[in-house]
Amino acid sequence: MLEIDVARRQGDFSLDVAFTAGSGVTALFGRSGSGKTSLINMVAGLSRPDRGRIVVDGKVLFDSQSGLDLPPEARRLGYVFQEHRLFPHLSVRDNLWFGTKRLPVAERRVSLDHVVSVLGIGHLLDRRPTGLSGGEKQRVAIGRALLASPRILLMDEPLASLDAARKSELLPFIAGLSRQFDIPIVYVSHSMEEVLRLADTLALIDAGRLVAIGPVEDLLSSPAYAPLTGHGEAGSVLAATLSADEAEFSISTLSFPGGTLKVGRIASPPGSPVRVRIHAHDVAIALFPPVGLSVRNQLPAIVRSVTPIDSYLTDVMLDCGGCPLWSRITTEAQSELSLKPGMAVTALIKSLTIARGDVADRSDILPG
Amino acid sequence: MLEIDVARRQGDFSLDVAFTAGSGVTALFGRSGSGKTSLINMVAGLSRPDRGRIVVDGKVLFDSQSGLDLPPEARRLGYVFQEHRLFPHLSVRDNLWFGTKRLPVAERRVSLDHVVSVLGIGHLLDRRPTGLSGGEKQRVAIGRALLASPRILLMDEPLASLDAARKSELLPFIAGLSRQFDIPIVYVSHSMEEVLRLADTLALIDAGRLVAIGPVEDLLSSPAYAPLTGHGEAGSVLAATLSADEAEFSISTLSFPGGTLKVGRIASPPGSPVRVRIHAHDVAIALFPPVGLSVRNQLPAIVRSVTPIDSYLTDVMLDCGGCPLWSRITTEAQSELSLKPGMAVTALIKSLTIARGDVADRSDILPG
Amino acid sequence: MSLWFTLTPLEREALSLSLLVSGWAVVGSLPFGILAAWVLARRDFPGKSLFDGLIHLPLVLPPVVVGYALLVLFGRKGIIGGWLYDWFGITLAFTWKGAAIASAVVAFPLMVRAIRMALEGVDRGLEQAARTLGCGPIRTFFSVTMPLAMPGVLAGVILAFARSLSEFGATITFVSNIPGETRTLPIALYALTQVPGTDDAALRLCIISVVVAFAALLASEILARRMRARMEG
Amino acid sequence: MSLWFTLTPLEREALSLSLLVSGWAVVGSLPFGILAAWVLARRDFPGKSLFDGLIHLPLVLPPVVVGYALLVLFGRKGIIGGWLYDWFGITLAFTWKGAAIASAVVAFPLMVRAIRMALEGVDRGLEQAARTLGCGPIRTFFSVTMPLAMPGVLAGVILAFARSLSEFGATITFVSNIPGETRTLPIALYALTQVPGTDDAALRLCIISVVVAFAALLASEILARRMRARMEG
Amino acid sequence: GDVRVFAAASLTNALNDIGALYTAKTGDKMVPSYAASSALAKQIEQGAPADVFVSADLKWMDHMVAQKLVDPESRFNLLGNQLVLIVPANSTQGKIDLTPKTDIAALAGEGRIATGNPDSVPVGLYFKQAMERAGQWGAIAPKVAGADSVRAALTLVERGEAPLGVVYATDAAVSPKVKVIGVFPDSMHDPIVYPFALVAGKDSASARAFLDFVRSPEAKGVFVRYGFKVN
Ligand SMILES: Nc1ncnc2c1ncn2[C@@H]1O[C@H](COP(=O)(O)OP(=O)(O)OP(=O)(O)O)[C@@H](O)[C@H]1O
Ligand SMILES: Nc1ncnc2c1ncn2[C@@H]1O[C@H](COP(=O)(O)OP(=O)(O)OP(=O)(O)O)[C@@H](O)[C@H]1O
Ligand SMILES: [Mg+2]
Ligand SMILES: [Mg+2]
Repeated sequence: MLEIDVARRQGDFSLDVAFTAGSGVTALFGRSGSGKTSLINMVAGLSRPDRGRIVVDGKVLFDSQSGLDLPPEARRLGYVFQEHRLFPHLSVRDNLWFGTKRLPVAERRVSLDHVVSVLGIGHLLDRRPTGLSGGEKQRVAIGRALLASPRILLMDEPLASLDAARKSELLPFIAGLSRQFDIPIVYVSHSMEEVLRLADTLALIDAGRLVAIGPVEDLLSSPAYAPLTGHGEAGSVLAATLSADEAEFSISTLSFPGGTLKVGRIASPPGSPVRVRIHAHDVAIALFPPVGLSVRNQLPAIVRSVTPIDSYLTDVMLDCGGCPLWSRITTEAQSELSLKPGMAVTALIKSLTIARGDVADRSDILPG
Repeated sequence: MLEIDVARRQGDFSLDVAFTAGSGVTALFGRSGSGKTSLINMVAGLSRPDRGRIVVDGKVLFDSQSGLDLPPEARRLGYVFQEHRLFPHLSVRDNLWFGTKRLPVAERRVSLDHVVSVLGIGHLLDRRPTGLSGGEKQRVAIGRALLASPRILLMDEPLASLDAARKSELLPFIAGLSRQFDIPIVYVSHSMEEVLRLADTLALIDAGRLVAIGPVEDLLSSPAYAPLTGHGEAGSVLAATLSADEAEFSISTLSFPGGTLKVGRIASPPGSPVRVRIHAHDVAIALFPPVGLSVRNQLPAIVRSVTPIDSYLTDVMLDCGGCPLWSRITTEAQSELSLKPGMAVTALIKSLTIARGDVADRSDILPG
Repeated sequence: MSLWFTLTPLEREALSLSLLVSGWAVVGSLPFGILAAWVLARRDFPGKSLFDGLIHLPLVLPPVVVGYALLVLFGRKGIIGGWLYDWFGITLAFTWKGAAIASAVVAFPLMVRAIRMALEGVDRGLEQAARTLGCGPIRTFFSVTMPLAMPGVLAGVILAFARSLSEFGATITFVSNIPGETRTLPIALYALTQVPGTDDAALRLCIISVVVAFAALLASEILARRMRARMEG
Repeated sequence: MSLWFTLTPLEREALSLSLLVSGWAVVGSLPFGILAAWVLARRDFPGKSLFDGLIHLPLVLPPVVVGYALLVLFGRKGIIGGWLYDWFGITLAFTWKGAAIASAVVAFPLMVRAIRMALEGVDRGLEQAARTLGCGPIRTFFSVTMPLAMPGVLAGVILAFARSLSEFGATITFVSNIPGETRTLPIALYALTQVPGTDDAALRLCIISVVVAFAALLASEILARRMRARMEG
Repeated sequence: GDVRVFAAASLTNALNDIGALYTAKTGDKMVPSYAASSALAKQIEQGAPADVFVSADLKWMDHMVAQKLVDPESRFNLLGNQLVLIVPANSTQGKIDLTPKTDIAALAGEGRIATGNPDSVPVGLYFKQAMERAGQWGAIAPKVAGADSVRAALTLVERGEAPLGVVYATDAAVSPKVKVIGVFPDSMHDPIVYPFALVAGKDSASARAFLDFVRSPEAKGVFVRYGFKVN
């Protein structure tokens, strides 16, 4: 649980944001200069709100009314800074150890070896930060924050300078961390893929104000926020259950009220809850169920609404057994198909367009 | 023209790379710590190769044999550093002006106003860099390098900390710059989207060695480099020509030897050369031409090869009028369709899966 | 070592006394120097300029005046000196301890300024990082700020040591010129210059001072270089 | 101003002479100080330690010795002084110019050390950035390195000025005590301390020195603060 | 017991020799402290552990007597010195007969007259007194370079910075680089004396014994050897 209600002026810029986020990962998403870093600096105790209140898991960190302002070190947080801030006088190993060594052994919840191997920084341990590459520094900074076994983790674009391969290794690790130890994470990112993969709650910030906050599913399914979340990113997020596992083809079948979806194999027991993001532009619509098609997911659906966006794009909202499923087609296709609310159609979704990053195994947090 | 042939040891890391790249944008792509920054530092003259030769547009910048080593200021280059390096004692305006003001007016090819408006930093001009947000700093750094009207531009992950919206504004600007003024750009990036959008030549670097270099089309179309370019990124890149423009639906039709492709409207005259990247996972295969489908692009094709990757994925190489078109389907779909080389099929590509970023208008560089 | 034995007993006495006095002057004032530098670099309070001025006082006033001031304060009849004597039986005036205090006071502004500059150069972002990692302000100071400011602290120490080695005016005024107790190198040198025909002996003392200072300087440079190299390794 | 008129003529003379001498000492030695600091901070060459040692010499040796050395070098019969006199008709001995040189020499190590520390603190990455933007090394120095090192240069200047204000030993040895020419505040002060029963007059001179130094210090603090604020704006 | 002697710095060599003789004779040690008379006086005022005070001029001793810091009964003037006019050894200036009429300002020409600071250093004070009595001070004063000790003044002449200097005979005698061109008649100034006295409250047998020893022929011999006049 994270309760934030803060206001602060800095120069011409004023920030005034209030929200409550559940445990798990809260993503802060917003344009450059919208105030994301300023906000988490206040949570960390590095800058002082002009007024407000910050509560993490019932513990009040800051309250301008009672005058309470815990210093950063009493907040037990891990902060991965936008500019890494490694200690130049310490080796990589000592940087990593910095937060751990002061902790009683009983409170150390993350092991050095594990972090080092996930981050792939074993060969750097005896180096000093100065000679490291940009991405190497960033990885060490992530490790340092994790190893402090924090009660809340603040991450400011931690993966921005990492390559795709490293990113896809780190994302599940960070997600797992939050779940395993029940650490709330506030995660600043520009990448929808990361947000989808990690976040439970999405907070959209613009020009120092909170535009919307809510479950990732809701916000990303709503075209209203598309200008903020990124135009090409409109889509639906479905909550599904892992129903079967076709080992032969490494395919997992997910069931949701609208039918079943086949996606790349998820190594979780059947019955696990799963979140699937389906990009609207990946959903094709067929008037008749097609045959002889490589497309695995063919879902019967009813057209609920047809919204032309412009001369090029048209958004179609389908109803798959009660779940909204957005499809984005060209206006030209719509002129040919003449879709109307109430029509029965088939939604086509290639299994492979549901990238691994779009399927989040959430069995650790949601009760099975 | 950029000729690089350099070797250098730093600590345990040794770099030895030689390649020649045409004018236009050369992307350096490689994992964190593979030596990308080290390489462009040598081009910039900030670190000295142990041996080698660097030539830009016929001008020798460094040659260990003749002992030539031009100092950075004589190389006339623009460098956007990975860590921005703005001058803290100067206002944003003076930072931007820093490289320009020493140039004779005749050599100033980029105007301050233009750069400022594209980068959206007009409201920051009188600020000092210290208070800027991460993305704001990065934008100023880009502007500063551009305004020096360099003969070669080195960019080290310049867009890493920018949001998607800003990125899609900047990419065409940078691409245009290179074309308009014929400035070679060496562009370090982790993002395939950026590489595709910008790069003519792609250089893949791994552990200090050049793995491959070639036109972006070739390297990205080859699954051999998929482990380096990113697994989810396999696909084809087609060279096409803009043939018609359906203004009513804001759709452009591209023709290539395999047929026509409909994509979002490109504002270029008919006949312009265009590059289209088609992700393998966005290509579905139908045994019979389907009807009543929203999918716009239905291309007749011949199966050339079927390569099972693992129990989940199978890559199918299609031949569309002589152009290779990769399709990635699930192994399960393959077991149902039983595709074999020589079979005639229909390739289905949703117009909208060809994102704007995947279509690069290249009319400025390639002769129409 | 062989050098040592070519020295006259007077030279040996003055040299070891100088090392003792300068060493203690530096070591003893270092904690206060660090504290004062930290206060000046990081705190803002009314009267800060006054405090800064007070610290610079020994630099601004001729050493003889500083010596008189010390005599008045720390002499056996002085405000502090009398109290020290009555309660602890400590006598500073006319002992090497007093010479160390005189040196320390005169060198203090130099030490503080160097350390202060070093502290001001330490990236606050790194201190913030340490705070978020669970270090309180004091721990942060010792585990991040100080190590990063170390080259500057070293510079302060070496400046103070060099200044101590040459300290004469305040010392002779405060603790006089007492062989074996307060006759350090510069005081012995002064004594020599006050009587005719001692140019050679004076020159020897000069050379001894210079050699000691060079050695200290060299050691500090090597240390500083090693520290810098470690940060770049 | 009203303060000025409450001063005795002797005090006024000593004060304006001190300001003249210290001002010139600082201004004249600043370019050399910056140069020496830059060489020490950025160059590596054989004999660097020796060079560093030479610069520290005036700090290590008692001022009287420094004064004597100046006499030998810059006196009318001295190596440099003789040459200056023969070629330019410049006499340093017994003039305020000589006093300025004595002050400059004695304050030089302090100035160099402060500037050197400031230069060492300047981020090389920023210099590299300036180079890629077309600035040669010298331009880079003046447009990036120096502005960033400015607070440290200011510290060096103020240290040197304060030290000059108190300079006595080298000055009196080199240029003697000549009313209206070389009788600066510390020299006037010293003369007073040598005569019984002049404590009040001596105290007045002390206070004048302190006030001047405080004013300079305050001005430098305000300037430094403004510089820092500008970088954070 | 040991005797702590606070003495003017110009007596360093002579008193050291005498101290050695004293120790040889009595087994007691003489612990000296040589500094400017002014510094020593202030130190004694602040409780310095001195048994004997030897000043280079009368003023500081008078001051001490007035402050009741020395035992006036024990005070005596032992040593004397002479004021001499010196020039660099290579100077062409020949010996002159110094009288109050001698035009010293003219002798200096464009140059300066190096001596102790006429307001504070004894040698300068004596010189000033002599010139005042001769009515010449007005012409001389602008030419005086006031050093902070006799030795410093001597150096200025040795190095040829000043063409003329006024120092004590004892100092001039030791330097080969200067020559004495004239001796100021004693009548032109107060007698140059070095007063000795017991520090008040430090009246010990050994201190008195030392003061007696200083006046012994043995000690006087040492002083003479260093060029002092002994009363
Ligand atoms: N001074 C040095 N001593 C030892 N190793 C060094 C030094 N400088 C760089 N390296 C190593 O060289 C390798 C290449 O570094 P470089 O900065 O070029 O990587 P990069 O490809 O830019 O990575 P990134 O994408 O993370 O920025 C890294 O492994 C780095 O640790
Ligand atoms: N000291 C300051 N004075 C004036 N404005 C400031 C100051 N500090 C920050 N700002 C402004 O506050 C705004 C928010 O900054 P912040 O660093 O929180 O942005 P951000 O959302 O983290 O952006 P980015 O994604 O680029 O890192 C920016 O416009 C920045 O310029
Ligand atoms: Mg930020
Ligand atoms: Mg890099």
